[in-house]
Amino acid sequence: MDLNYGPEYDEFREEVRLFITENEGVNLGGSLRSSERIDWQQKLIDHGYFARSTPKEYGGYGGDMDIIKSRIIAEEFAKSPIPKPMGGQGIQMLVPTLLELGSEEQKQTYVKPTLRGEIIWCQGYSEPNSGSDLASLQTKGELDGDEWVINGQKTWTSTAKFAQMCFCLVRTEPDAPKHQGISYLLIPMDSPGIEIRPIMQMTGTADFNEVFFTDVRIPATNIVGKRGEGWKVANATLAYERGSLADPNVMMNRMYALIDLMKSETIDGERVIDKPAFRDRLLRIQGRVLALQSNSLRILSSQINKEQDVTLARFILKLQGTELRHDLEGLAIDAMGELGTLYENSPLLRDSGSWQMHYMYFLGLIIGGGTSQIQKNIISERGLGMPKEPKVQEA
Amino acid sequence: MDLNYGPEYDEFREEVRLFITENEGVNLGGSLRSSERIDWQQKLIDHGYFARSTPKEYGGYGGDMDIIKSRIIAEEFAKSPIPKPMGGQGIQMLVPTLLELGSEEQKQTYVKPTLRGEIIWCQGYSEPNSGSDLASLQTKGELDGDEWVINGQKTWTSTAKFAQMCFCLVRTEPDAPKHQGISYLLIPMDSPGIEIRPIMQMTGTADFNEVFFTDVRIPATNIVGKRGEGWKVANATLAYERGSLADPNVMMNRMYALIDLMKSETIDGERVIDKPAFRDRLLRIQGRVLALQSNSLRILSSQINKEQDVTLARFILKLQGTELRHDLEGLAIDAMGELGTLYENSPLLRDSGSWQMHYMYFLGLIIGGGTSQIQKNIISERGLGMPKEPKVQEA
Amino acid sequence: MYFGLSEEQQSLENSIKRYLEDNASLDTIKAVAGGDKETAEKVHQGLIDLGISSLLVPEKYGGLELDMLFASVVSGALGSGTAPVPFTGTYVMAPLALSLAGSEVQKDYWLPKIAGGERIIGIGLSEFVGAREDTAISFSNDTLSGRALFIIDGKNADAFILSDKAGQLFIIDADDSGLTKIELTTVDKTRESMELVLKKVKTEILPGSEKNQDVINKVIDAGRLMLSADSLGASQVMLDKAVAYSLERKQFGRQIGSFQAVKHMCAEMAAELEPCHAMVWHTAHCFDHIPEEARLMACHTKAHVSEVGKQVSRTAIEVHGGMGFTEELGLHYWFKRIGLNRQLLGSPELVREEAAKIQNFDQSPPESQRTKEAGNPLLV
Amino acid sequence: MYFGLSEEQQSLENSIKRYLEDNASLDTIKAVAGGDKETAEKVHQGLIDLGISSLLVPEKYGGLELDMLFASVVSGALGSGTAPVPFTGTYVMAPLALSLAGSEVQKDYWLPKIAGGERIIGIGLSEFVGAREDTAISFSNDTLSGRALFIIDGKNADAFILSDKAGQLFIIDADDSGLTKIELTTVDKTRESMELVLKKVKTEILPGSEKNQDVINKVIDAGRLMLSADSLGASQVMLDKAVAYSLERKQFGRQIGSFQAVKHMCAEMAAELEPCHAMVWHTAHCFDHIPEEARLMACHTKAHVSEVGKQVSRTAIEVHGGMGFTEELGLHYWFKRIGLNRQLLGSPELVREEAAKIQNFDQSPPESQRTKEAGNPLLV
Repeated sequence: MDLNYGPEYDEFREEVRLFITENEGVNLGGSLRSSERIDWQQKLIDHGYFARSTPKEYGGYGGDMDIIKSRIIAEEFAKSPIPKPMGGQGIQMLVPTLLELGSEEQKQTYVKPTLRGEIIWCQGYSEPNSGSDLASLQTKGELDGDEWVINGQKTWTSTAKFAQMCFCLVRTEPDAPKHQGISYLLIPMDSPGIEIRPIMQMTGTADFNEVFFTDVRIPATNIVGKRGEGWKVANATLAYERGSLADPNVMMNRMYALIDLMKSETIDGERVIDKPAFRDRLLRIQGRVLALQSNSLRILSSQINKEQDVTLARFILKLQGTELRHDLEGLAIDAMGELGTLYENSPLLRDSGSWQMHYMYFLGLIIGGGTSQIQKNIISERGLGMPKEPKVQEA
Repeated sequence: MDLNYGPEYDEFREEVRLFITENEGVNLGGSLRSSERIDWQQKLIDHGYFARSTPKEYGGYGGDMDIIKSRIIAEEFAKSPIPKPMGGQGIQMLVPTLLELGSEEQKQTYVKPTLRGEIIWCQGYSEPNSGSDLASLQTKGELDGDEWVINGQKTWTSTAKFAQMCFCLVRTEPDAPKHQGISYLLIPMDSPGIEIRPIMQMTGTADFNEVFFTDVRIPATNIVGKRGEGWKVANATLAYERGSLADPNVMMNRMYALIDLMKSETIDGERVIDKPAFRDRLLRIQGRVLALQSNSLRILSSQINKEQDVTLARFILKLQGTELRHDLEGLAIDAMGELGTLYENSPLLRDSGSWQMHYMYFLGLIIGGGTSQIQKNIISERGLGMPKEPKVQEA
Repeated sequence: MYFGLSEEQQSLENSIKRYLEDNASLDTIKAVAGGDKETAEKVHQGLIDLGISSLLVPEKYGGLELDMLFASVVSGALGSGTAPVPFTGTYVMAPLALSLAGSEVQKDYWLPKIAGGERIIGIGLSEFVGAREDTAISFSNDTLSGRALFIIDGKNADAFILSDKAGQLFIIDADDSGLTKIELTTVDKTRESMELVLKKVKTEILPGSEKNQDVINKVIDAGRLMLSADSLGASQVMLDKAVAYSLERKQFGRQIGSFQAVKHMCAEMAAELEPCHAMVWHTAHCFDHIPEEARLMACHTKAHVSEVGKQVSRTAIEVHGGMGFTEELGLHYWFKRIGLNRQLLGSPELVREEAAKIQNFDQSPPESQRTKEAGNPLLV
Repeated sequence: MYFGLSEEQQSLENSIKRYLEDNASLDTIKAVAGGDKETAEKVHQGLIDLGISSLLVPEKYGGLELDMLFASVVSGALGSGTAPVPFTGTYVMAPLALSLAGSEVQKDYWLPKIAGGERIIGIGLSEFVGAREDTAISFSNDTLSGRALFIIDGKNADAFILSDKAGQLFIIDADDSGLTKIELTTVDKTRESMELVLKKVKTEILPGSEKNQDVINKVIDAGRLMLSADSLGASQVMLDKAVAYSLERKQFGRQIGSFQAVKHMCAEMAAELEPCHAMVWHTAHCFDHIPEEARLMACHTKAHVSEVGKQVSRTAIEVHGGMGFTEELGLHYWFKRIGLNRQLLGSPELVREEAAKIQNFDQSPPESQRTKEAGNPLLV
């Protein structure tokens, strides 16, 4: 066991801190694709603070994969008010997919502008009738000469309104078994025939959209992998998405914020944290947070030390992380009592309403990206070796 | 809403109290079938405090069914140290079954001595490979002339060691569908070929047994209902067993005992009940107990007022009752801390070790008589109208 | 002995539910949540016509003089439909406070107007239950000063009933020049919340509450019971919707309601919810007929139903999958209503602590010889 | 950076597990639980030969001078097999107390004998953690008097280390004429418990603990960590057994492990248990290398693993159905071991309260500006 990163990394941390201090005043303007933001992305890439291990030829920094440096960067950026590198599904899911399975032309065309924030992507996976059973998706793609013609509907598509491109699962081989009939297509969002309708959520915001495709035509070459291999292409990145929903560093920050909240809120003049029934709930949450944080150290270690097997430790992340966050935010609401129900721009609102927002948002995350029930199926089947749901006789 | 029983019942209560006062010194001796105990059962029957609505000709009191009087009797007996009427599976399950479906001769032969405590019964339902899936039972009964010949094994048979008779589910029609191949047989426990082996449990006691049948021969007439109808015969009484595992009056008594315990146990001189984290747990339990008690009043009311539909209120009883009792007993253990782990005849033992005993025993009851998973199947299917588990394709 | 609702109670429940189905569909709720006050007022008036304003007002003041079980039934029905109308404060707590502690003049003036649906009285007792920030109301020289948060049914109120820390009740006019009203926005858009800032606002005490906490306690008990019934009504609807959705929605070629995981989620909700119905009735009955048990039952009902409601409202949304999270399906109106009820008049931890005080846990010695029960329960 | 067990640690874990499989099968456990002391002693001796007694003793006293991570690994392996041997008290807490606070003479005398497995030292700190009944130990005139409950590893002990309420540590001889030993019977028959009654028992203080609670706190941290590791080892075995049983057992023509309800019960156990492994390692690492975080981590680990263990031990028995409840299958040995560990050195509520004190929740103001995080997290 060794939790030291070593002197090389201490130096690196100093370097990152210096960069942050030098750039503290940076202002990116309001809009998503402002030139200031694109310049900032590029600056981060140039310093190796973003897209660190992506090859230079595709617009990355071209350094070695170094988990610890990545972690140091993440930690130092998290502590500072400096703008974080851009995230989103294009960067987190599409770029790794293209680098692994895309054609040379696709890598050349898309990776660099995506990393620079010039192209924003959205994900076209779920459909109204294909949620947990994603592979049953029905959006149809037919080859007509050298173009795909796409018809159908996607849903739960975040960022569709800002996106220039969509990476999309489409059924192109209707006669093949359901997992083998899907292709992974890249669709420009300004193609004629695309209509976007926002989905208003319980949080009061519309973070997701329905996207309708009517005779949308894209070049036949806009496919990643072969026809019918879309399920395989998508699956690597799905796994990534699941893990990223429950970052333990964010969890720790929220826990400290909760402790502060409970120290400052009072009931009849007594601090909530001094009320033992609330305090005991806080401590239960804290114990769970610490356990997950230790778990994440183990996962980090496995990225550095490839021989470590952390299969189960990974499989449980999404289930545990989202449920714990929901519980944590819920405790904050109880700690505030009636004040905890305030929302939007209400007078007396605490912390911009973030507790309620996250309480609901994490209920959404318990569901999204594979519900807790799907997670438990995965844990039991792939983690514990228990049987899959048996095939049901047709009635 | 009317929770008064009315003046007729107040009088009845007085009468019961008088009886109890007059009989406070009664001593039944140690053994189960002592003549004192049999006399006591008879005395209770004669006064209508037991077997109240069973017809006189079968040894009962021959009164009308009166739920309120039954409840008054139960309440008053529960409050006093006087010996309770005998219970057990013969009285609770076999007698109602015979009264409904038995032949005249069976009623004449068995009901009265069972009520008097002269015949103790055991139940032969579960088998090692037929637990939750009871209807898959394999103990075989073949008709040989005018005798059934029984071979096989039963398990989880309580009271087998004291019992004179066993009511038993046996597969007599091996070619029929599984639910239609079972018969309900009455087997004398002194028949040659019966072997009993106690099952030692985690509580340290052996409340159950395995019973082995090897060429056990009983008269062909010892069948209740027709051949192949045993599943139907058994099912009415199974429902009864499930409800009886979670008596809310007993629950209330245990809760008061828990409150007393938490008032008398101390940590560093401070009463456990004054420690808010423990107190809050107690109050959560108390809330659940009160909810279940209200639920049981509703069920009681439905027995008097037949038009009340309490289907769901009944289905949830076993699940809620056993889990709540397990939690309640578990809180007592935590309240005592290390002292809560004491058992058997240890020095410093509290309350004869009953908290640990019941903590484990109710874990057994969560499992026995239809596991919590089976209960949830029943609630969802029969209470909420959700589909049964679909038939699985043979692999 | 009969434990359950009477025919009249069931019929009142049904008529309110039917009214809400016909006049306060989800689209209406959405409109009201979006600010459509006219529609809200129409729904409110329709419910007044059904009698919700006169339920608890004594007959001599023009009311129906019904009991708390009736009121619970109404509150449950309103919760079922997340009805965007005042009720707990103005039609339960206010008439109760006035009936129990008002002077003859106060009763003569207010009760008929409440019964007739002509006046709204907001209720602000949060500072007595557990004051947040530095809020407090103090009385001197026939005036009230201070701050009060989370007035129940404060919107459009003609008057407010507030309490000082000693639990004495006061009534003030909503138009007093010393009074500032600040609208608070909570997650629950079906009801409105408000802060009051008072600077020497003219007031009258409800004389029966002077140096007597029995009245305020009873008013709070009633309020907690109403909030519990409301949450229970809402929770039951969420369960019903979850079951219905699970039978409609197919994934993997099956109704999702045929998956054991979904069945058990629904079974667990039902197992928790079903006893809550009996508990709410029981508490109402105690309020009406067994007053010595009413406070403990009211505290426990508030806490227990709030906990169950929290779990049910979350699980019901989970059963709906992504759709459960949408404005379109609107499940969140029920979720948020249960969420606000949980905090009003004391969150579960606070109310349980009060239940402990009621039972004198802090003082009393063990009461009884403990049960010595042990051994083999199989033969007993 | 490497977060995990070293090869040596894994190999030690495996060798202890293998030894227990070969020499302390369930039948052996049953025999020991039934009173077979000879077998218990044989198993104990075998484990001494594998090094459990010398783990923490410094090399200069003949020990292996390994760290707390090694000790956790051993404790987990012992819990896996519900090994009926002393460990936490005599081979972890005692050598630690002596190393940290013993005089040279005490160390020279005791440590080599502990390392060699020649002496057992029982540990009685329950009165410092939270005294039950009227127990207390007081020191005067070089003697100890009072009562101490739930001595860890007290059976066959040659000496005891006890503490007064100030947390000073004392060692006494087990044969002192002022000492009465009373055997306590707990549910867990794999280990033994004891009460001590002391009447002016001759004693020596461990001088480093004089007016210094750092030592006793560290000893308790180590004890709590060992109990957590033991419970975790036992819980993991219960889960493994449940999964295995669910694949063997058939009902309704299917492996019960193919039912979603059973799968999800196992998944929930795994989801709770898996992070506990990392948590135990992490706490051990803090103990060894980041002492300022060790106490908080030890408290939280004890409480959290106890809660998870309680849930897992119950659920694993449920998965086994009726068989889970039998002596024959013997699952209850693990269940009860986890049950006793939960209470030793502080039950979860007590230990969490201690975690709050360590963090000065009772005094300190909010430390940081709270995160203002809100809005759309999708693009960040």
